[in-house]
Amino acid sequence: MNRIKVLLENLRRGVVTEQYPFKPIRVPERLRGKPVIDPDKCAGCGACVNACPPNALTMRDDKHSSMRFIVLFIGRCIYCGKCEEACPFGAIRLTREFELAAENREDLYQVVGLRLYHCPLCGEPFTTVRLIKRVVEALPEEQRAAATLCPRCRESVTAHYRSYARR
Amino acid sequence: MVWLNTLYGVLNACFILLVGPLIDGVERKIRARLQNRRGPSILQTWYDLVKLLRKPAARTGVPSTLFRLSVYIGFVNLLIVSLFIPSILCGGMGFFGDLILFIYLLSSSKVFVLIGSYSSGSPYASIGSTREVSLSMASELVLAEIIALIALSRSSLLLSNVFPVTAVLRPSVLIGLGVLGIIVYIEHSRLPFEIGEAEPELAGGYTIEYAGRDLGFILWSNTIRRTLLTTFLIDLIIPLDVLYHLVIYPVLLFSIMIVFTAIETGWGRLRIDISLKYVKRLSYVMWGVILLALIGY
Amino acid sequence: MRSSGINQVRPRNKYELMIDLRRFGEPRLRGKYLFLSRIKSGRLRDLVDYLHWRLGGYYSTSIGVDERPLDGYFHVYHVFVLEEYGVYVLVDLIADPGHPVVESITPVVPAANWAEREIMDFIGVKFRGHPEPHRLILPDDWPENVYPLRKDYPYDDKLPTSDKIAKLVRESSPATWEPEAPGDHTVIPVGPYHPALHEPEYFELFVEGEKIVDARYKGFMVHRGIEKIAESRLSYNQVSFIAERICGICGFTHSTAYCQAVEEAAGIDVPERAEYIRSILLEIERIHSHFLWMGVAFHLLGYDTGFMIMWRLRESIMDLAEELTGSRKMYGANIVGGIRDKWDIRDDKAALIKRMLDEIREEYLKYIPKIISLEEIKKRTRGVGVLSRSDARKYSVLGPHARASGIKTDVRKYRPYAAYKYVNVEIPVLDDGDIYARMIVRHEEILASIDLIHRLLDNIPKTPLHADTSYIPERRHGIGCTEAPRGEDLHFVITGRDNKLYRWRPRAPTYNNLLSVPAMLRGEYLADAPIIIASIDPCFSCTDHVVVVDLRSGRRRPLRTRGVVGGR
Amino acid sequence: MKLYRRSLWVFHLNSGSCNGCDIEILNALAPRQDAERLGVKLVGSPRHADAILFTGPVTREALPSVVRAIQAVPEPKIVLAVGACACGGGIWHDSYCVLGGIQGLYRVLKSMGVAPPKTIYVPGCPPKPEAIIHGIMLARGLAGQRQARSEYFEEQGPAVKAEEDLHRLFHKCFPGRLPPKTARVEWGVTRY
Repeated sequence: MNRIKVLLENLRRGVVTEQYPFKPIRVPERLRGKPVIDPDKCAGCGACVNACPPNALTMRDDKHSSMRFIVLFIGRCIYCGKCEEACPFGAIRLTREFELAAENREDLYQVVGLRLYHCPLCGEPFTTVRLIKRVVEALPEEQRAAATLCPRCRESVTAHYRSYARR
Repeated sequence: MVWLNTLYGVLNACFILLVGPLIDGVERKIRARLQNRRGPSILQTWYDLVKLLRKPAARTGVPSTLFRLSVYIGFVNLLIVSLFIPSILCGGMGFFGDLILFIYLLSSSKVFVLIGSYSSGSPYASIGSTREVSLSMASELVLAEIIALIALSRSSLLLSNVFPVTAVLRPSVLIGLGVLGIIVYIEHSRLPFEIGEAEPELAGGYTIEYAGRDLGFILWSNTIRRTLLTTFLIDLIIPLDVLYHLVIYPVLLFSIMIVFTAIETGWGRLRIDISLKYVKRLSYVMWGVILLALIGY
Repeated sequence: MRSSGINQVRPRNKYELMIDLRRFGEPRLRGKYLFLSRIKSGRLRDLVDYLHWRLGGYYSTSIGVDERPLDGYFHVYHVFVLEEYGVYVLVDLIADPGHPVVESITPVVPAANWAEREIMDFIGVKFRGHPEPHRLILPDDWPENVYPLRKDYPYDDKLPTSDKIAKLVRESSPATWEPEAPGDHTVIPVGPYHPALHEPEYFELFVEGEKIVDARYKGFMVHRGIEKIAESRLSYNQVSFIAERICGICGFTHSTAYCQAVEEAAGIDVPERAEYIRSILLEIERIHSHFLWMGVAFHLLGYDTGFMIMWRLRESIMDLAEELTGSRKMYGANIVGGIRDKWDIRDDKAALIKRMLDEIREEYLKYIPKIISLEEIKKRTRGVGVLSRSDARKYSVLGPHARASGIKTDVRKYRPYAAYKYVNVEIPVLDDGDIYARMIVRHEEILASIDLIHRLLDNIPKTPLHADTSYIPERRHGIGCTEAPRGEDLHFVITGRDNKLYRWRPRAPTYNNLLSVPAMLRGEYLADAPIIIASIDPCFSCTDHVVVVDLRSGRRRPLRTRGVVGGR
Repeated sequence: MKLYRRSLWVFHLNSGSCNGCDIEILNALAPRQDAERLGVKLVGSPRHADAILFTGPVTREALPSVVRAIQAVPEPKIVLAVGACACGGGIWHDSYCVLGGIQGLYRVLKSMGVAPPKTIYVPGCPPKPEAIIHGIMLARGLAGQRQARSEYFEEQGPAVKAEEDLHRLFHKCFPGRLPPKTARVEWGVTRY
């Protein structure tokens, strides 16, 4: 009789099926869904790229067009949220979006292209204009100029000036 | 009268062809509801069938003619049965000895598919069909015994004469009907006796190598087979009367199938040896019942 | 064997043990780890015999490490767990890079067979006296003398797969679909794609009619090179995510074991609150895993209604996990030193957990007694797939599988970690050793876990969530153990520089449990094979970077892919 | 595809996945999501299938069986690459022992002269059962695609001006007296 009791218990509970594709489901507050880069906030520093375990976030500098590309491939993302933690500008965050199916692999990419900044001394591109601008704005007046140099030049310039000071 | 019977037969066959998958759809809905699911539309089995029939059969690598033809032979066998079994209309292309032909065609339809599947050489298919054959051989023996009992009780081998067997209310007939109910259930290959396909064990068992259209016909045959068996059971119970068949028959057909589904939902799968034991026991019971009928009860 | 006065006395504690082991080599004790290096020549097998068969310890696993960049040698560590003394004994063998050969311990401890072969595959250290020195894990078309876990091998080297394709074209005719049958038996392949397994694994069953004569397991389909990626590309905190992806069912227990191993190595004290949260999530994972197993078991028994009920109940657990961690399955909460900030369980969440768990328990208890008393469920589980206590010892099975065979074992109780130090863990033990017993053990564990979560939530302290991990010393060894839903899960690490691991070796419980499957299958019905295989709750993806096979002793043959399997 | 509007039978093909996606696929058939109501059925034989739910990063060892199983599915077929591993190789994408998801598999298929079938990508690690259902509906043309490629390229004008401003700032503070030009250096993390 247990056989019947189980079925009766089931009938008492009724249908639990959701209406999903026709009606949206309840999504929990914390759901870690699709990561989205806010291109206005992103400065192209690459912190997220370093933090990303599966290399879903990659970075490429193109000297020809003088652009830095931050490429987010959602198809490889494991939704760990490391990028969100790493981003100093709060530019990348995980949304609650989960319906990411796409017919085309290309649809799974988000590309953010930012202008490269060239060192005023050596002329080499080493980071983005936006990042340097933000760094400069955040620094006290007297340190600003040094921040506009690439690390290598900054080192040699400081060494140069130190040698002046010693003289 | 011959042409009228032919017309009746054809109409009956059409009815069986159409209603088989529909009943399966209803069953799926019921099963889903018993498992707290919403379940597919009751036309779902029809949708599946239409899709399968539209797909090419893709018989790559399984070139045997037997493999290809057996499905259709089985299907045609069932079609012939549905021509002379009274279902929605109480008439059909009856002839002497059709009672024997009924059981012969019914079992051969299955055996053909199983042989065809066996010829594919896939190990799952061979195990699935071996299991299915051993079970259906056992259960068809019981079916034959029941038919012998019926023929004995109504002293005829003509289907139109033996229906309904309830006209002679003897203990032996009543027990026989009860056993027939169980055998119909087993022949439906429902859980716990669904061991030939056994999805989790044999990946579809005897159907494993069939695809597209072939598979569609196998599934269609299975639903028709189920419906025919149930129809036979009902024919033995209700009077051979136009009104009864037009009204009571469909109601009974659906309710029997629904009851069977509900039973099935509550069961797990038995192992082949345990299932065979059950069926053998039924067979012994039937021998007793035939003896009972012979001495006049 | 020589005998002396010291030999007769059993050491009473780890210090005495250390002195005792001086007979064999140079012991060095550091916390829980007793390193034994410079083994005196010819004494290795005596030592292993002593540790494994006489001191009440057991062989756990072996790890091969390419330490040529550090000290110029290959190292092989055999790990023995001595619960009585509270130590892990690490027998440290050194192999010269020019002639990398060490003595095999497999003749003494058969359980080491596969671990040693794995080292032969990956590091290229040969084992003298190994009974079957054949390739184990790497694919058939892998070139000789290329050892992926050597430090000079790049992790992202993609060897061309051309051989494989050629073979495919050759074998694409269906005539070779079936493996040859050995002798008179029919061979039934279970897998690689079999609805019972849901993972690409491959068992071959030799049957006579419906009876199974013998079974053979062939795996390695899920070898993904986890260890190499972790050692090459990822930083300490990134590895916990790849560890989680060792297994999609019990991932969190892997990441916890990994973090514990690094914390052990670096001497980091995890704050109490983080320990509690880890334990709570681990128990949630255990409940979901057991529900999942129950559902699958019922499905394999043909009782789909049971499957649907179990998975419906499990859905609430998944909701709970999603609510707490943001993902149904990959919790992503662990970092070395504690728990990530966002994964804190606040009071409102605690109330939610309690409420939901109570609902689940109530409903679960309504169903389960009725379901397990069903006739066909009983008939097909009672007395089927029996593993006796002695066999269980022989194969050294773990987790619920061992507990169903009457062995009292549970890392949570006997080597407590995380918050299990602060609460009492009840472990159900049954003696029958059949599938039914395994089902009951898991049933009891679901209820025990729900209770445990309640107690953990009541006592959760207010401390920070993670410790400072800015300094992780180099070249430290650590072992992290957790009780996964399937049994003891052991992770071994050696720390490295540049925020990276030097070596990481996870060992999943299915590794040991799989050994017992062929023994359980012999003489059973073919129809019962899926449920018997599933009754150990196999998790092939866990096991497969390191895989175990049991072949009947004496059978020596390299493993091949399906299609060319010969006789015995 | 019109043929599969009302009915779609799927075969689950695991090429070395961690189980997460596989369990979520089963989950899509459990009472809560009940994919059967949408005409989806999980079948045990690839010959019965219309679509393949493909999971895992394709390990070298599983490759032959995977190729065989894919070829056993009759045309027309749809492949749903479920999960991060299948879509892009996941966290193991560059390991020595995997082919890097379905793209790697298609490269092998192409070299064998087989055209890759229609493919739907369902990202997630693992994707929620609802996401899988959404993918299935998308494959059958019953649901719209939500995900779209997004691109942003910073405008040249303001950026160049800002750069010039910064350079001016530098030259204002360090007028003349600069060290000789340093050697060309590569700076910045460059990862593919």
